Amino acid sequence: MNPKLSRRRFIKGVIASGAAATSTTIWYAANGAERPAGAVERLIRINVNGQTRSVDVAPQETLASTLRYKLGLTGTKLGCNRGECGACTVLVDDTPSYACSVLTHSVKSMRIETVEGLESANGDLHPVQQAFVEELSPQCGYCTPGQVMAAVGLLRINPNPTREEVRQGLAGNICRCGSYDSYLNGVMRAAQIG
Amino acid sequence: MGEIVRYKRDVWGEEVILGVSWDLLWVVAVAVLILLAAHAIIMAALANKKMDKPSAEGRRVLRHEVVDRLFHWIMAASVLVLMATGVAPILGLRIAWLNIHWIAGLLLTFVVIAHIVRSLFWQDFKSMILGPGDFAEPFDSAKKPGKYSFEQKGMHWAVTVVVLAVIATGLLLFLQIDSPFWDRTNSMPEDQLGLMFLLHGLSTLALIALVATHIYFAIRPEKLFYTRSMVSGWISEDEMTANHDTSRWSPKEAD
Amino acid sequence: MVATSHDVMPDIELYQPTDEANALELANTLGSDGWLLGGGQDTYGWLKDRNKSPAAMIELTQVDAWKGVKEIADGVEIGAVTTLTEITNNPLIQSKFGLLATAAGRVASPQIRNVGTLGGNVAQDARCWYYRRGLDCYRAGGNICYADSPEGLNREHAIFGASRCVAVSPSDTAPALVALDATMVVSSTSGQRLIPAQDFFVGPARDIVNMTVLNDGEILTAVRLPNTWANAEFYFEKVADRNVWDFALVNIAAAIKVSGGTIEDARIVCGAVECTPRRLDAVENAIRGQQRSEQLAEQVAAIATDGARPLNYNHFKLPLMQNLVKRAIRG
Amino acid sequence: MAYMHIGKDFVPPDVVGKVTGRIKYSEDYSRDGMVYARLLTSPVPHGRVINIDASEALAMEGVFGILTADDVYPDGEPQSPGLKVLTNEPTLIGEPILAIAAIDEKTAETAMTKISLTIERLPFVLDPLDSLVEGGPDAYNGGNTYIFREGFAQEKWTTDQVASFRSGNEPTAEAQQGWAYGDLEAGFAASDFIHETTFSTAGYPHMSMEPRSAMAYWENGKCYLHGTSQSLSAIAEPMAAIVGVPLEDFVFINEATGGGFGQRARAGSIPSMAIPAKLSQKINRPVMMRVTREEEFTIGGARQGLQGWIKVGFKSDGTMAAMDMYCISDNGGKGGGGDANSAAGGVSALYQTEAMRFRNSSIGTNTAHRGAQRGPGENQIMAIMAPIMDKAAEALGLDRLEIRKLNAAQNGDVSGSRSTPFTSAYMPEALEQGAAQFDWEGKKSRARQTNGSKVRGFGIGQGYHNAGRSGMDGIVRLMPSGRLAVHNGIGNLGTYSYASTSRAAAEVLKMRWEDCDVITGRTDRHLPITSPQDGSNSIFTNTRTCFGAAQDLLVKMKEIAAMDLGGDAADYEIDGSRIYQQADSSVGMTYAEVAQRGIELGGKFSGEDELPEDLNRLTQLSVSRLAGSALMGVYHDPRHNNNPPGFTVTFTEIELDKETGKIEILDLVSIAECGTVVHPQGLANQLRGGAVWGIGLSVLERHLYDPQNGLPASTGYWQSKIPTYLDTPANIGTGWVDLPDPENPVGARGIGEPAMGAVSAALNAAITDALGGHLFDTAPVTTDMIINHIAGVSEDAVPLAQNNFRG
Repeated sequence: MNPKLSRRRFIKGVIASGAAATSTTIWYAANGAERPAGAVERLIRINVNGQTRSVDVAPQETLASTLRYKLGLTGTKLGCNRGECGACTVLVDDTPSYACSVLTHSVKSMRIETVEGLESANGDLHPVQQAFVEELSPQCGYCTPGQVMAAVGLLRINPNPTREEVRQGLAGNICRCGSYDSYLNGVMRAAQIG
Repeated sequence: MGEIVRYKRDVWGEEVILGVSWDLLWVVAVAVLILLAAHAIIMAALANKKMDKPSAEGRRVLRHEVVDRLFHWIMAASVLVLMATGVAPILGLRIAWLNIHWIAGLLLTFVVIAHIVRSLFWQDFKSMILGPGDFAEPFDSAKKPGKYSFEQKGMHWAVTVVVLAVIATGLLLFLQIDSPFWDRTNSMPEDQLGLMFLLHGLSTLALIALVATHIYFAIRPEKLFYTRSMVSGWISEDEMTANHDTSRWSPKEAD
Repeated sequence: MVATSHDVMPDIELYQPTDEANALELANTLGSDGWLLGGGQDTYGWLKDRNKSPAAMIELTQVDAWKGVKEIADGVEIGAVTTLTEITNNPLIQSKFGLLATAAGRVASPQIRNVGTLGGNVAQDARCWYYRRGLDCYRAGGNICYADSPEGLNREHAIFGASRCVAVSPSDTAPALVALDATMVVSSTSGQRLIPAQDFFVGPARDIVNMTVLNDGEILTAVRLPNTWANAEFYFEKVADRNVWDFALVNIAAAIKVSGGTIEDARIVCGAVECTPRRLDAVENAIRGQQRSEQLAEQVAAIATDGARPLNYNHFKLPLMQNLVKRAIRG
Repeated sequence: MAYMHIGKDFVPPDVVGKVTGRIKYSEDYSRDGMVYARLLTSPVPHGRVINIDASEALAMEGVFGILTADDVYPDGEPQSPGLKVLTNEPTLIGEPILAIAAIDEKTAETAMTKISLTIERLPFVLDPLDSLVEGGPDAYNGGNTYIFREGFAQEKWTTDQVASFRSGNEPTAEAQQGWAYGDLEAGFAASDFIHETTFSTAGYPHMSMEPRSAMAYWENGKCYLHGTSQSLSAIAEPMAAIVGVPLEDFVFINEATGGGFGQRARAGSIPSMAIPAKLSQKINRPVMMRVTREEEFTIGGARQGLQGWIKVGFKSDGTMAAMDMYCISDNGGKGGGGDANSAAGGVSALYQTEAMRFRNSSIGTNTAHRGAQRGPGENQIMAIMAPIMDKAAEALGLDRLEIRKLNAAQNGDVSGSRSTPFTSAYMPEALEQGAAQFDWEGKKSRARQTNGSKVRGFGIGQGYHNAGRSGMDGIVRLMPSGRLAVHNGIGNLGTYSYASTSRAAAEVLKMRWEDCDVITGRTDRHLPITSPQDGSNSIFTNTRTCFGAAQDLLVKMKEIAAMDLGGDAADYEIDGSRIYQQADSSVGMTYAEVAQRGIELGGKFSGEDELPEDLNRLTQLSVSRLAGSALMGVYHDPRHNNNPPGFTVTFTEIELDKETGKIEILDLVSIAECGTVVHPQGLANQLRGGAVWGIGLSVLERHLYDPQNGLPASTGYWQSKIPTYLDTPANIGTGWVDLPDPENPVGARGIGEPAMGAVSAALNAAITDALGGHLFDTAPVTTDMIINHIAGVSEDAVPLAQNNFRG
């Protein structure tokens, strides 16, 4: 076998293999054929944390990208960008969702809430945040905004959960520091405060 | 029109051959259709100039022994099955083709081997040899062939080469899949594997063209008696003398 | 991709049809250039990795007609873009077809269930890591399988029905749908076809690049659950490495009709053992008319793995599958 | 001793930022004109870059430039192990070869595909034993191992030697390193129970939540680097050296770090942070380099996998008389790691083995680079050892708790190759406390009870790590406002030790915590040097420095008071806001006044001279920049004596389902023996987090490479099987012995790493228990292995394998 690998050839290979699969797979691109009208417009208005914001959003843009890079809401973290960790969890119409794995265009008519939108107008922490502080739930803190949002979402539909229900409800959020027990304590305390 | 060869990346991202471009299937199909249609039109135009068709009545001579006819039809059937099963997934037909394909392939392989052995030791092998003199045959209407015409020999040898190529590559590919006889090993490097697929594909395309041509001539009215002979074994003496040089082919009488 | 870990969504057009006709028209026009987007949980990874490159996405979740659960003459119809969370929590499904509610609730993680759809879950692509890594294997249109070889990492792969490709059906809801004898409603501009769930999935012998019989331009729009199996005795279990996110090592969905302790009829289906959900007809036949008991479970479990052909690392799936069959029959 | 702060919970200053999302990790920063870098990484497990042609990429609109190894190492790459910033000689798939900067990430990724890279492919190896066998491939250019001060070398065994090891026998080849103490032969001769086995433990990735993204820009000749690390000030000087900028012109900004677990402790383990710095310098724009999860996997390192052989002998009374251990350590693609040595040291410390021999050879593979990961070595080996302890107890008719108590470390005991005494040790107390809290006596009879397909198993685990260092510096400043500024150079990775150790200063000065500010987060806030925050050392090391600096401040305060108010310095007392004469408390001054006087007096009082000798360079720089701003306490910590241990004990009860191979942890209690407790919530968090990590080690986490082609298969959270909420118990019991250590001014020692080892040990023991005493001699023990064992299925898997399903 040729031990030398040319990257250009390699890229060509990518393209060639793509073309090769065209005839048989249901997806695959682009022979330049005319595409139907009606694709999404880039300039949209989205409702984030109660405010309506006008943003230029590419059709393929994920909500996490829009929040972090267009709106500067960096509380929403990218831990994996693949829906495998939960650090980017936000609420979409009260439902916890992975912002890395939702298109902004898909949620443009919905209410989006991020960790930045939880504090009350006078600066008081949300009960979940307050409880997480009191229980010292976070360790490194990188998963915390996601844990907070998942907990807020859970308490909205189940204000008095059992510990097991909290465990199930937060199951889509990884904490590599392993602070699960402390987060559970925090949510249970928040349910009392809230 | 697409390219002839399809490429893919191996695990290292290196470009290697994946196989033949199946766009060529359409190229071959169209080319064969055009050529055969052209032939048919020309033959039709020349039809009135042709001499009378030899009679099928009268004495019958044996052209193909029963075992050879059997071989032919088994080969024909397996080749058709192989082509159908091989092409089906390319056309997007969802059938479980692979097992049928390799079983037919094995059948073809055995029959081909048997045919080769038989032709070498029990048949008149010389009758199929394509000599330099044969090439004059099409241009000299006075010159008649022995048992097989120049076209028949040409077709036979072309099919021989292509079928052997298909079988050889096919057997190597067969080793790369699980079978009742072995578990696959993935031992062939990806670039060699791709080369095998390419050769298998190219010889398949050639075979498709040849088979189409073969069938076309087999059903042409003036050649139909040959086809009959592949079914029932005989041709009439009249047909023999009209098309063959009896000094070079003297078959025995048919039963 | 091998050399560079791509991580950003490349340029792709997006269509968001809101009515059925428009969506079908788009699917028809775009054909293989159009990627059907449900909840997107089996989409964005492919696209970010640049391992699949459709020209456009057609988002199906804005079509209201394809959402929700409703009662129909002979059962229940579930819109294909109904989320898994909705299915888990739907009272109608919980009461009549608890098997599906349970199965839907065991998919991936809460957030994925919140956006992931039933249609997306059953139509999702193979999870073989070689394939997902973007290698040009059989399933990607290539000419080799990297998983099925003496050294391949194939712990999570098939023990049945392999044909060159050894990927398994990754869905948790698919076995439940087959067990419930669901009908898949597939629409296109040229009309509708109704396909039994069992025939909706296709193995590599017949189609090595697709996991379902959907053709270009066709959309799975609804799933119908007939009353035949409503309120039967159900059993669903998923065994995975982790209890969140992971795909099943083996899962089982069973619907059993019992009368006076006797099994009148049963449908038992395993996932993650074959490229399609595997219906265990032989086991069903063996238990029909028998007393449901521990003894029966022990007797017939071995039948479940008749004809299994384990690879290098997945022998454990045989006893695991037998054990799950035992548990399903035991009840 | 009654403390004001030590042993009390408090709200660490950064926790509100964590729950509100306001605290910034490196990727959360931006800067005008910032461009985005992406990495082109090696497509092959072992190769040599022949040529890079980036002309087409560079011609693209929106592309600003590339950085290659030739830019970083103009004189050639150092021929040493360890991660390079960028490399032309990749030894693992995914190793960064070049970076490209563009207007956005999408453009950078597209530009990447237009770069023509020519690579010569070289033989690769994924399992140390495959490399060890004669004729086997070598992971590095120049061999399969690296010998300190000598360079790369080849270590080869005969085929028979490798085969013999693989089939379970003691390796016969000479090992690269080793130590021994006691009379091993006599120990085995005196043993009534001897267990001999080969074992393997998996290496697996750290997978911190925050990928190691970094952003850098240059301003007025200074390099500002927003990065991620476990060790804020310890990183500064070596990182400046990697970037190639003088320490005084380098500002490292790192308010928060999304997890470290060993791989962000030292500059050499995160050299990728230099990429945006170098690239920014080259193209004269701020550069953000977001690191993806897959890249974090590739360059984020992994625990060393061990393949080994052990023989342990116990006397009839249960004493561990002799232990012989031979390891092959997986050194990965870039070398690194001393897990085996620590493993042996850990066994010696925990079980007080009378005679011991340790041998090890470290062999490279073309897999993720290796280095410290939470309890490197100790935590793997405890998972192997705990079931052996139980087997010995069973064979000798002893209670499983008793055999551990019998061998437990106590005050006055020693451990390791040099028989180093412990500073203090209370393992029997920890075992007793754990047994009481768990109710071992009440529960143990339930062991192996079945309920349907489920069977109960119990396990006791013990963990250990050397947990304290010294020799670092402290800076505290009393401000004219009366507030105390505690300068603390510990990284902020979630232990809160940067804050909790600062409280030792408040303790000395009797100040309210509300009146104290922890100064940290970026080096231009002038931080003292501290040890890298690894090895569970921070609590011990930095309470010493903070305490010492505050003591220095207190001395100066008293001097000033005596100077201004008369009398002797020793006559003065403090109350947290005033310094006054013990005899007459009305004679005194406020802290604010003392601070003001200190500034006025200058000299040693405000840090201008009479500084301690041996101050680290960074501390000197910081002090010089702070000089004159406040009344300063500056301290250089002398070396401590002996070995401050961190000990843990875990008791667990599990239910193992024999039909599914799944285990459920019904109860788990972890007890810490780490001296005086400084911060209970923080300690509980370490015990809980350690438990989750221990579960990962014992039953889940893995490191997969395709043997056919070296491709990594476990690059994300999914495939590497990071434990989730539902794989871990809903309640983790915690407790602590809380007895002071004499070598620390507040009596504290560290705990982070042992918190994990005891759990991995307990869990493996519990699985063995549930399976009626079957030893897998491996970690992790996964679902499929349990099913196979119960069903009597054997797979064609190699028991000693590394980097696949068996290790």
